Amino acid sequence: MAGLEDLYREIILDHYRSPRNRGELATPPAVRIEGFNPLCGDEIVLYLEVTDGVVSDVKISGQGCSISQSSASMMSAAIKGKDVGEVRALIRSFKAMMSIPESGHEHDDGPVEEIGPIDPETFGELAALQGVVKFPVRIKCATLSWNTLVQALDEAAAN
Amino acid sequence: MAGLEDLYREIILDHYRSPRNRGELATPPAVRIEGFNPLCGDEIVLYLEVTDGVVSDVKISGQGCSISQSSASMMSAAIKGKDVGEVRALIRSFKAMMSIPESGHEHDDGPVEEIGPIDPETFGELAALQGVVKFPVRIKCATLSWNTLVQALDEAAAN
Amino acid sequence: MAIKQSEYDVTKIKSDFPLLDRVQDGNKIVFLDSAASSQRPYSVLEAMDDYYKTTHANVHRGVYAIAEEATRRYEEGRLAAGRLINAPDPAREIILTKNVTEAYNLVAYTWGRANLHDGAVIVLTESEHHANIVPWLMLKQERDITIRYIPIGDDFRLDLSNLDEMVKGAKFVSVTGASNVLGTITDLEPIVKAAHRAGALVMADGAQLVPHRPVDVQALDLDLFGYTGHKLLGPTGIGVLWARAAILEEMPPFLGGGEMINDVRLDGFTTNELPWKFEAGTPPIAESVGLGAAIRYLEEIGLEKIAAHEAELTNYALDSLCEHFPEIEIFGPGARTERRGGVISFRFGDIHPHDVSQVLDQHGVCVRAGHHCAKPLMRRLGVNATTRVSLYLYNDEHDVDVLIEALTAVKKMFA
Amino acid sequence: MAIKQSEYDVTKIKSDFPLLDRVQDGNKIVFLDSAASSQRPYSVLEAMDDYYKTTHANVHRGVYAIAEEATRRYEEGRLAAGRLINAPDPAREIILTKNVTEAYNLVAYTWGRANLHDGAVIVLTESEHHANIVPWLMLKQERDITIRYIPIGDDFRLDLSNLDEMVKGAKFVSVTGASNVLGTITDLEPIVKAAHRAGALVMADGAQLVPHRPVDVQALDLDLFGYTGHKLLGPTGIGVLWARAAILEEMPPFLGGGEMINDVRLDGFTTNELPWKFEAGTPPIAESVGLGAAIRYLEEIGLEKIAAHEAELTNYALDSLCEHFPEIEIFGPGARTERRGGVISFRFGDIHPHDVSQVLDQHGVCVRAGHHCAKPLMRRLGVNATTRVSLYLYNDEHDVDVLIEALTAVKKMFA
Ligand SMILES: Cc1ncc(COP(=O)(O)O)c(C=O)c1O
Ligand SMILES: Cc1ncc(COP(=O)(O)O)c(C=O)c1O
Repeated sequence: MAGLEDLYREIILDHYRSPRNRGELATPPAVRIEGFNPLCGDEIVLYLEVTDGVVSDVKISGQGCSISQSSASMMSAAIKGKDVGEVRALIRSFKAMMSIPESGHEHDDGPVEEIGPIDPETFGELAALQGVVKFPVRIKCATLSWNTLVQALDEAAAN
Repeated sequence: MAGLEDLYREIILDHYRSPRNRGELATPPAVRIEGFNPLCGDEIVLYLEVTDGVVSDVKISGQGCSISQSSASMMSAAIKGKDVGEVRALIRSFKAMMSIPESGHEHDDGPVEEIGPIDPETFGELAALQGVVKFPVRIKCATLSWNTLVQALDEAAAN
Repeated sequence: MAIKQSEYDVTKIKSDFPLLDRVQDGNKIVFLDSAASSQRPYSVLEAMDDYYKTTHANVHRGVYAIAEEATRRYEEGRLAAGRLINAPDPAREIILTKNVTEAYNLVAYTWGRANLHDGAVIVLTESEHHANIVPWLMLKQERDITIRYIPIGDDFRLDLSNLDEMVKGAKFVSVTGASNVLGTITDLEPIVKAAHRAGALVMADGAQLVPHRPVDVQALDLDLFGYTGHKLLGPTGIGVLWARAAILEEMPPFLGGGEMINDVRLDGFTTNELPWKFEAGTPPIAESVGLGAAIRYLEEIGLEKIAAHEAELTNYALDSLCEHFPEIEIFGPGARTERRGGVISFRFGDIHPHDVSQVLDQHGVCVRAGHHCAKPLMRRLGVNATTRVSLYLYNDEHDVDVLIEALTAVKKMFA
Repeated sequence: MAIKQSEYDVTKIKSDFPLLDRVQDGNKIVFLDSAASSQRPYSVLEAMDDYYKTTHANVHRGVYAIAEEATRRYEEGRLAAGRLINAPDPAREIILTKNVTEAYNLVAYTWGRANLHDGAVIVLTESEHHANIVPWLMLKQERDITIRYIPIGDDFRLDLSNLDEMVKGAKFVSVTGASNVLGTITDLEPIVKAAHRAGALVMADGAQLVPHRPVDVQALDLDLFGYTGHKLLGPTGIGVLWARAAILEEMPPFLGGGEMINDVRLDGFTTNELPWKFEAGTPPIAESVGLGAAIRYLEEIGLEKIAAHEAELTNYALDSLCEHFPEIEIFGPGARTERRGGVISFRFGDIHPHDVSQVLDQHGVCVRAGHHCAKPLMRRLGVNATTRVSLYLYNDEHDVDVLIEALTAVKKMFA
């Protein structure tokens, strides 16, 4: 069995205790998307502002467990100021780290694209979430904010 | 496990090989009732003529296994010439012998009225069917003609 | 604060359950999630094994000894399922389903579609499990029926003050016998009386009731009732529906196929007698054997004694939790109250139930975190999820003590 | 006439099945009723036992190790069930039901009620099991639909000469993959082609096919498919429905309750993702574990080899029966014909099948006597019942020899 220290890295607890980019943004210019984890009832509200192809601001509210909260917090820190292409690449890498194939079906046991060792350059603190993979029920917690981000990017692009 | 000799007494095989009262009767005066065992598809057609409260004639056609055929054959021999009251009493005794409580639900495992030792006076050859009880699936075979007889008596009474 | 109960030997009982012997990362398992699914004693596993090893054949039609014996064992499970709730005519009135969820769907699909037409009213409660809500919501998608929900009060109990008004004009009332979230046990008597006065049938959901105390459907004057095997030491794959024979006779069949028919022609069919009319296809044979063994195990210990043991242990747990953790908020009645079972749901400060449960697991303590298939109730309580501890016949004070220790660790971790 | 097949060790296989070791009245059991339900190898019983003893908890929501492990084992059974028939996306497309009868009812209740309106045409065959007739007859009671039946010819095979006419205008075609009475194996290819040309979906009933030979739903180009656990060395209480994801996505849900929902409010609900959308309530967890073990057992021996063994043994049995009993009338294709499985139904002079089966039992020989849940087919054959011998991977020539001896005794008894 995987140990708890794989899941609750210190940095995760830090983001949980002091979440970054907490709050709301005016809509418009921001888009507002709600994400929902039906298993545990966790909710996230993501405010995303894209200006000239760059994530100019992001805020998060809602409630959830330490994993979903810290994942959202780290995500917000990681994407702020990045251009949309980079953000989409990051989403792909993050999902690959969570062993979720591109099709998005999280319970597929089919072959997963080999991903190389996590690159701290790109991933930074997010690499700390790697341990979640050993706790399959929690993967949905970790990916909630990222799935919400995909929707927010799509909506921002559509506007 | 119960032995086959309990089931296939010589007298049963005799009735099976040479069934008594095989045939049809004109309706009216006789009533004609079909009986059906959904489990094995056995069919019996019973012709019953009641005159002045007495079973004046009975004939049986249809097809089935040795148990249903011989039970029908013995039944026909046992009831012919008897008055309806005696026949109804015989039906009750026969069903009791088959461990079927009066309510008629054959799968009830509830307490069954204690019946005394089978009386060869009343039962005659029918006592040979006692062994069927040890083969629960076959009880429906043995009782098919008797259930049909109940219907025939009711119909004859209604006419 | 020792629990003393003559003749109730919890150590012996515990040793009957192989899973409770499991050691995980150096910790013995402390299983406090029996409300989701209980564990099984050796005798249940052995009964099923013995069945498969000596007697398996398809039931009801075989003219050979093994098949007759298999039929007998299958039907014995049915009789035990009826005996446990004092059903008047178990051989005809007990329908074996795959779980109790199927049982309620059976009722909604057959009795419901035959009797609930546009304008009909049914009554449920705010504390129902999804199994007793969604089948009715599905019917509501097809027809213009009204569903009224008996609310829960601030004491977490059904608010029965307005009962006659609630059931007025209703054709069907279905209420949980015991909540799988709150630990409350429903006072069925006034509900049944009011419903019958209003001319409605009454069904009770016994999933959380039957495993824990004696139930008598005749004394309760119920019309329909369900419970599920895996929560009462039985196997997965089996549930129980009881209804009065007169109701079952009137109901159209549910699933079509082998066994439930009397005759089939290319253009129509006729149905079999009760109970087989509602059992299409090969039934859960080994599961019925296992269920029968589980019921025998419970009967041997005695459900009165189990209820008494659980009541004492629940008081101990409630006291311990409140004593050690002032921040705990329990969603349910307190210690030493009437009609209170061993299900304890709570909020642990602002630590999320997922995190609570995950850390408890590290100590070998198994509890449930989530909405417990009762989302409407969660909304009523104003939470997304709770942590739920549930106690059963094999739990003891030591289990509670380990829980308290482990919760202390949770608190430290997320402080 | 020895059966030689390299690497197929039937003695070893037989010894894997505890029930086949049973001695009854001095006779070793000769089990020739696997078409009704097969026996289970030790490995299946051990897998279920191990599950219950070490890992049982309710699945899908628990945030603790045992519950996660239980979920993993449950889902592994699903993946095995898909792998066995080469389903393209087992994790989403395999629905676990209680038996295959439930699977066909699921299709009739959901796809059927959503797509078959007054005037719709569906096509079945004269040789269907009740499980694939009654659900459609139930729909026909509600709606004005037409059911056409592909007839069987004098060779006991489906008469496909008029296929395009038969399927013209049909929306749904459902045919058995292998008859449980005749031993015929359906030539699915022309049926699927004709049905697809006509714009109909095609379902095949794999209950008697999957246990006996390799099946590939993609190669067969099927749309929906079902099979049942207990006929393939698995436990009772589990069946399998496969359908293309696109079809399942469109289908409304069937049973309502926990697990199949995404959200529930007092006035409505939304459904979960595939496959759980169709799995309400606590699923057959241990049964899925057992099914997975059964499939692994079959895969290890190899279904090609099992099919070859059964073909040789079927020829041996057909030859022996005809040689010893000139009065026998076999309802099905003869020896050494293509597309013929190990199910042998017959009339034994004018001795009633009940009597045949009862006397065989005295010799330890288990066969089935009756209508085999195929009453329309019985009418077509002009009989009320047949005696049915069915062969499986653990049967051998000696079993057939004992059968012949026992049939000789039957003849003597009723001469
Ligand atoms: C061809 C066929 N289809 C369907 C079934 C139904 O299987 P089950 O009773 O497991 O639902 C059977 C078995 O009885 C069968 O032989
Ligand atoms: C109160 C209540 N009703 C119904 C159910 C449904 O039981 P099952 O999942 O066995 O159908 C449960 C268990 O989850 C329950 O707690």
